[in-house]
Amino acid sequence: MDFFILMKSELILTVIIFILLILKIGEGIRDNAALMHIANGLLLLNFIAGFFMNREGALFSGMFVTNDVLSLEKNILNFGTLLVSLQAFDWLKNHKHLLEFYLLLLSTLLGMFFMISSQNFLMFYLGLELSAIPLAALVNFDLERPRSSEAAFKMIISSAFASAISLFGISLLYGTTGTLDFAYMADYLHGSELQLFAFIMVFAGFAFKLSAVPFHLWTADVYEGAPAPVTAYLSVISKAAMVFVLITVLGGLFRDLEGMWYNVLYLSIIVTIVVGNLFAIRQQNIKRFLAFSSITQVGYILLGLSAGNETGFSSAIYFLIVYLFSNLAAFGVVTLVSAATGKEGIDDYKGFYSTNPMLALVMALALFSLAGIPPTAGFFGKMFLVTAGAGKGNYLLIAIAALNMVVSLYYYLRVVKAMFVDKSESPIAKLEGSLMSGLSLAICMAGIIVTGFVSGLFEYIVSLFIKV
Amino acid sequence: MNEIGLSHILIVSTALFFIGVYGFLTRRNMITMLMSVELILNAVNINFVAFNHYLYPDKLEGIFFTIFIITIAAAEAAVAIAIIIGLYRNYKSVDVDDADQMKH
Amino acid sequence: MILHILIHVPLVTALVLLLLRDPRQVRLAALLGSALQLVISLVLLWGYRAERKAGNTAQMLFESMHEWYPSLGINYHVGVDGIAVAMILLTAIVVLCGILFSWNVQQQPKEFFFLIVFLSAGAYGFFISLDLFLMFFFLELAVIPKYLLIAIWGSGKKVYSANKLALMLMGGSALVLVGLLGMYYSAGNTFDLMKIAEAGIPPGLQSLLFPMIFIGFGVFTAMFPFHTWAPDGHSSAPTAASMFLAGISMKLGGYGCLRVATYLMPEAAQQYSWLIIVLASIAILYGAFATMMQKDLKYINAYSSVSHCGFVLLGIGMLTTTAVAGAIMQMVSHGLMTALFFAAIGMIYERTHTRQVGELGGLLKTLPFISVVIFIAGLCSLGLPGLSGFVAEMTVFVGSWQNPGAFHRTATIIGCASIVVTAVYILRALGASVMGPIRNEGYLRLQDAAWNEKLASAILILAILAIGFAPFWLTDLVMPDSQLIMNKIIGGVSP
Amino acid sequence: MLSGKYIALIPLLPLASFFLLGLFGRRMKGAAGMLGTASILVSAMLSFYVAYQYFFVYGQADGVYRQITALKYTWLPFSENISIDMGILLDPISVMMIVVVTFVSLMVHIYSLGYMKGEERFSVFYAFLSLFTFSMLGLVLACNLFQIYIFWELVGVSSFLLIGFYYDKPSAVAASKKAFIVTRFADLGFLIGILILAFYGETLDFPTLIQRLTDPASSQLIGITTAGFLGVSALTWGLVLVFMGGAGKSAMFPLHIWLPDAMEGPTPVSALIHAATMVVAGVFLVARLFPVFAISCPVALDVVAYVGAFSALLAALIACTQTDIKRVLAYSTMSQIGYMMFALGVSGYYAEGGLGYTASMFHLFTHAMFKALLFLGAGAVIHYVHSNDMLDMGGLRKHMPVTHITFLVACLAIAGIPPFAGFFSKEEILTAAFHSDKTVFYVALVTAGITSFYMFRLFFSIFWNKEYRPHGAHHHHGEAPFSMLAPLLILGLCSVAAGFVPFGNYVSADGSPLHTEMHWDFSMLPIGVALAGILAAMLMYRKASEVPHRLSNAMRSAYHWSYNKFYIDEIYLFVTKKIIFNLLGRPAAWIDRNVVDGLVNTTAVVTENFSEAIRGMQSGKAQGYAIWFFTGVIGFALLFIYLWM
Amino acid sequence: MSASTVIFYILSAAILGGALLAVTSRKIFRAAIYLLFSLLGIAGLYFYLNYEFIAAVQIVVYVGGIVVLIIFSIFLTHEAGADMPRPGRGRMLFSALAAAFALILTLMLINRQEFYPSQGAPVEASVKNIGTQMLSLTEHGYILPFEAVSILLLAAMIGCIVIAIKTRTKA
Repeated sequence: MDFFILMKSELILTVIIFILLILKIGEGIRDNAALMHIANGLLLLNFIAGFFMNREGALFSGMFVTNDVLSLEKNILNFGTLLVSLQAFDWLKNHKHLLEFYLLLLSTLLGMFFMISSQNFLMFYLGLELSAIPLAALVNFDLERPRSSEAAFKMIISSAFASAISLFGISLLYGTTGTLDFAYMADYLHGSELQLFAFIMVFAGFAFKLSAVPFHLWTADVYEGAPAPVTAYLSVISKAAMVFVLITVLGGLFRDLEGMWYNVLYLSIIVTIVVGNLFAIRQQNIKRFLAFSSITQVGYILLGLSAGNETGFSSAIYFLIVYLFSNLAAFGVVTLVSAATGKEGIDDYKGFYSTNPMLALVMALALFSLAGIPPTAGFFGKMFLVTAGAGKGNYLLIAIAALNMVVSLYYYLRVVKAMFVDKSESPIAKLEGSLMSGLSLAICMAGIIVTGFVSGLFEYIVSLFIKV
Repeated sequence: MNEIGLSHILIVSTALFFIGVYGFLTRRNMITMLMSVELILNAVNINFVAFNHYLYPDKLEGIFFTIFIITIAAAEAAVAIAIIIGLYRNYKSVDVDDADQMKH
Repeated sequence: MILHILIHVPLVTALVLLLLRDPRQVRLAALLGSALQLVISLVLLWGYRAERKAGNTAQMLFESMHEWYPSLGINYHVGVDGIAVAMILLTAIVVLCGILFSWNVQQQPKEFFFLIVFLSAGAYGFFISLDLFLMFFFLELAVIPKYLLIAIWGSGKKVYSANKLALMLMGGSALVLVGLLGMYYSAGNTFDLMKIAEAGIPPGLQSLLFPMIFIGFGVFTAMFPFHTWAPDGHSSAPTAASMFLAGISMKLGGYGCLRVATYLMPEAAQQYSWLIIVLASIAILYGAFATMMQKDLKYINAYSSVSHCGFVLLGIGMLTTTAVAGAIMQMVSHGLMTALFFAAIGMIYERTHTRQVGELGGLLKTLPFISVVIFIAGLCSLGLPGLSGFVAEMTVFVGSWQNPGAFHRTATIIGCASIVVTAVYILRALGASVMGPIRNEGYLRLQDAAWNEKLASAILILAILAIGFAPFWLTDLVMPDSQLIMNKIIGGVSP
Repeated sequence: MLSGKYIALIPLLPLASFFLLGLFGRRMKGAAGMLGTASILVSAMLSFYVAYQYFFVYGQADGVYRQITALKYTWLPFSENISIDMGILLDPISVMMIVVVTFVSLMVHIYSLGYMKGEERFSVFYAFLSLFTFSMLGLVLACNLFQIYIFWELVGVSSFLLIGFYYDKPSAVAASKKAFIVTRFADLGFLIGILILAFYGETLDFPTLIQRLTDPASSQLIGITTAGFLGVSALTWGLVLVFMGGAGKSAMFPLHIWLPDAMEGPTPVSALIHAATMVVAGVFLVARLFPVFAISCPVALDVVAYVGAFSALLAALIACTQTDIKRVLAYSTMSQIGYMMFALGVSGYYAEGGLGYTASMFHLFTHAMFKALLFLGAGAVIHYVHSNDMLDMGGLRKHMPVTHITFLVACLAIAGIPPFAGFFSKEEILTAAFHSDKTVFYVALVTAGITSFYMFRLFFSIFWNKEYRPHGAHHHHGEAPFSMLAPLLILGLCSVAAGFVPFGNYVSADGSPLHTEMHWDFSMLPIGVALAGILAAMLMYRKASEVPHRLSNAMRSAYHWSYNKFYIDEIYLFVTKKIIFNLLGRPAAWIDRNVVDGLVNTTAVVTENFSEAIRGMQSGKAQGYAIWFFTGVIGFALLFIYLWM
Repeated sequence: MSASTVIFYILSAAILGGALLAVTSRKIFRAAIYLLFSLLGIAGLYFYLNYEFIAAVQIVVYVGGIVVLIIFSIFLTHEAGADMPRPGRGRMLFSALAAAFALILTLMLINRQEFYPSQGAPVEASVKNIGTQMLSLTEHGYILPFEAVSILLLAAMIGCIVIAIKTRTKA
């Protein structure tokens, strides 16, 4: 019985996958919209179920662990996926491989669930690959577009390389500690040079998934080439999952190496924020632009993590929720525009406000939230991260991070300027989005506006951490 | 057979690992890059097996890890090759340097 | 309670604006909202004085506190002292007048008024916050509306100016942020201003954090050499935005310098006071000289604002009760005066479509009302007794002079000397644009101010006169609190 | 009764008039002038009443005129003991001044009813006049050093507004700016002086301040004399700087350059502000602090004396060659104020030693009458001729007999011919100088001669000399209307009568009556010098002749120096244009745009360039990415394993 | 030098030599064959270490699966015979140096590491043991990874099909 309760998210997800698989094989329903409603309904179900009967426990000798924080993390991912799925409505409603899309999407989600619940490098690795390999196929889902396959290739080859290198690190960790189980391994990690080297290799794998500089280079190309909803998924869900893992790993497995990993994070934060910003300021494609912006955001998330305490981890999770709303709102608009017109240049957004005021507002709010401008939730998120990060008393780091917010404001304002200030000969025509994407945007908006003012969410996360 | 120590095998695996890395970094054919990845993964496998064998024979964690790595390598290779072939249809090339429409 | 109303009225107004469609309704709603806000501010002033008269000696009145993010020590903690009341009153007046002056905005009026009202919410919030997080929240809240106001409704190289303004202000607030976090941890994980003040910050840390916070807020108040956003931003902004920017936004910085930097870090304030004085003196004189060479009326006022805000910093840097009170009075005075100045320039520009001093001339004949308004603003700027500028500047000077020693004396004399230079550039500008022969026959057909402009000008002029003629009520308001701040600074020094 | 409540009405009535006229004047049209005049009339009556009450009823205690603080409100508290108070301080000079101010102001108000008739901005003119009168009254009644400064600035701005009254004339605008800026510069000194005195005196209240700074035992006096800068005591600095403010307002060398230009204003204004009242504010200021000057700081008083004497001579020399009649009068004003200044400068404090003080105040009093008369007369002439230039005039005695006679009376008064008012006051001044400082005395004597020369040069050029030929076809009303003539007559009367007031009985340095007697033997010399001047002028200018021309050719360089006002304006122009603008303003503006702002922009450019520079990292080639990845791993490993642990 | 040592060196030579040639050969088909040798060598190494099952898996999956897949894809991309383009000289040099440096570094680190063998009784890696543990729910059971990997394989299959379908419709 424990088994069913503890693994309920994964089990429901698996069931969903199988329902969809049966639908696919049976070819019972041919209406894309109906299928999507079913999938969304099931995801919603899982999301709701995620709130009940959350218990702490371990299964399979620590290969699967769950507690309130992990349940929350899974719920966040599930919710994000639901939003992405809603946004994908317009893009997918005429797509031939709708169910395949969902199957792949949900398997990656399942992989992430396994990954964040794992207390064992084997399960972690499997979850990682389960979330990475189908994603590459998803990136290739705009089958007609060459860029989509180029992106998919870059993604799979880079991620294969990255995971191979971090596997080597894992093998060295195994060799030096004799176990794959985090709980035991932590006792044997004392920071011998080989262990540090192994840690760096493993960290590089994490950083690769997170798109931290200099392991980020695949990000922009893949984001640009992938279909917009997949990009959204990549930039939010898969990144969030990795952060969750990092929370577990840094706070648990590598706790004795904190002196080491703090320095690693320190350097990563600085180069990630700076390089992400420097690239973002000269992008012309909006997806690419959002890619670099999300790289910068990772820098800030790492800043929060670098605190290495409850505050840091809670603020990272909180920020991810905010980031999920903000980034998905931005990508929701991008998806709509690119599905309707195929336009993805920032300059194409000139005069957007005059034709699509609501969408422009959503986009602007989302960008402000990403930039950390009040009263959006992004402000709170970023403030908490920076506050947590300052706990180590490293003011240089905080100053660099804070000043880089200025640079990022510059490029967010570029887009805002294009939408609100610039005039265009041929602005994007009035868009008629579906109810589904409208719903997702509305949810995101509500999230952006409410999440900051209502302190309950953050306090809830903190309380969960304290409980765990 | 015990006169071959762990370190010998580690030397082999490490060398294999970096040969794979070298191949990955220099091979311009996508398929050969994939082959290099396989070499790297095999180096990891050797590591796991060797560590399991020499140091921690009381459990089979290394062995299992190896089995799973092999499985995943297969899946990964399959997807990668499918993508490469799709890419080839679009670009008429499997030279990795030709797939650079998106940059900067 | 009144503070809750104060902060919620603009927010509600902004929301209402979003719901309305007819531009007339929109502007009426904005006007009503801001007028209501002025009434509330006056009630606040009255209530504050009544409380003080009744013998309430608490540092902050109307305090109220709600937990917000307890785990991070962030609270919704508001309260006012006399300084804050003065600033709130200033804000209410300037915003109301700004809305009146923008009565005939043609382009996207709804958005325009929304942003103005939203901006004002930021300012009110900033002044009443007693929690540094809250304060920072409101500080940053105001940056983007400014950007949009300039970029959309501005003139000239508006995008460049808007960008520069937004980025420099953000840069300033970034520095502030670093400083705030340092204080947060030093005071034991609290952002509460009063608690931090109580806990005190170790002097070593202070000397690290103080420059950050002071420079950060200094950017807002256009402290040399971080002032260059001001000329471009002011001159590109639409009238109401210029008024707000120079009238209120720059005051956020001064207020922050005083309330956060100086008050919370007394030792560092003493340690760095020489630097503040040097920078302020440079700003005062250099801003004045730079103004002399400007040809555009808005640039003239913008640079003169740099010079005038130098007095604010000078007053703060001088660290005497009188000087600090003078700095606060200068904030209020400059806010009113510069708003009036920008309004007059805006009215002229609207009619003649030029702001170049050389192209104007003889406006007194064709636009007597507006000319008188700009004259009064100019005279206030050059510190004519009977208008607010004089009162404030003199308080700063007298306060500054209370410091013995050649260094402080020199700085004071530099400050005093600038009033001569001010007279030079103000009279040059007015002499060429308002007086003199008419240069353009077309100006003869111009329409003088409309009712809304007259009303708004009258309100501002009345406020200026109220301070100029009867400064004692303002002194009563701010002097005890500057005394309090100074007591902390002087008392905080270890012998 | 000397209740502050009604005394306060004296300044407040003009203020009310200013606001009324300023706000509603446009609609009142002609009634505006009547309103302004009425308010000042009431003020004047009150002043006379106050003067009566003070001098004859309440003012004296134990034979000494007291200082009475009739009213005092704290206006702007700075600190515990330093505050700006608004109040009324009555003492002989302030009472004397309110009489002078309201009286001359009343005359000018009446005069302007005719002179300014038909002006478009008639009501504005009266509003400004009222503002000025208010400010001037506030100044003389001030009970607080800072209060005086406040009204000091206000009279400055009224003067600015009135000089620039014809705002569409560029020369008027320039003159008004010049007047304001030059006096502002002087006020800078005043302000710093106030700061010094306030800091050491620990009060701004006049009676207290004077008491503290004259009592050798007071800690404040000890403090201010021991403190110093550049070897000069703080007291000297303070007083000299305060005097700098006075010198600016009173057009003393070298701050006099604004006064001649100020004649661009309407003539009644020149009469009121730039002859009778405002320009003597400097003298009044020194007189106000006279005890401190005289008792504690003779050095500063010497400065006053020499600056006054030099200005008197310089102005007289310049006046000889000017052709603009108002400018001649302006320089004469400067010269006469020089007299008042050095009279104060040579004076002592106690009893007989205080003759200079009394003389100075006396001269101030009489000068107000006859100089106002001169200006108003000149205004009548200008009104008639439509020109300021004496070359356009001549022979006007037939056209304007009343003006002619009153002008003559005024000229005799200023020349110091008995029994006209100027004789008595100048006589006292020369006596005081003679007993105190011979150099000053001789300078004053020479100046007296020159004075009578240029005044009669003026007189003859206007009313005698060649026959009047109106240029242009347009002609003309007869002599000025009654509203203009009446003030001329009244003032003419005063110019005769004022000299007979036993001034020393009422006004003296230490408050106790000072009995002055005429020393006819001594007076012979000045009278002779004055008569010589008149004679010279008569010879040269009574008839049109070649003499003046030949004389100016003969002394060409001296003539040029004088005609060009010793090139002081040019020096100022050089300083402002070349040094302030080109060496300070221009560089500041340039630095701001290019260096300070340049830094900001450079930050942006550098960021963008940097961004461009690292774009190669994102080559688009998967292998390149892998190389970065691998390098990153190795780099991190090296860094963190070996360098950073 | 015992036979076992000799065998080890032969195997090592096969592994490293095959790998080196596989990454340097300019003929892609030959490279695939060299890879095959290397992989076989590794299988041999597993045999050498008495892990017959792993060796079998290695041969079945790698040699029988992946290499065949690779060879197929080589044929599909029509480049079997042609010489592959040379990598850039700079890149080659840099990669070689970096790899060599990293190799030395790693070996040095491994050399300096002290390993602590566990003291527990060895478990035989027999097919039976592996099978039992693979499907066991209890301690040391690998049923969860097993299920996870099966979903992964399913997903990979679907992914391949989606991408492959496109090629079919195009062809």
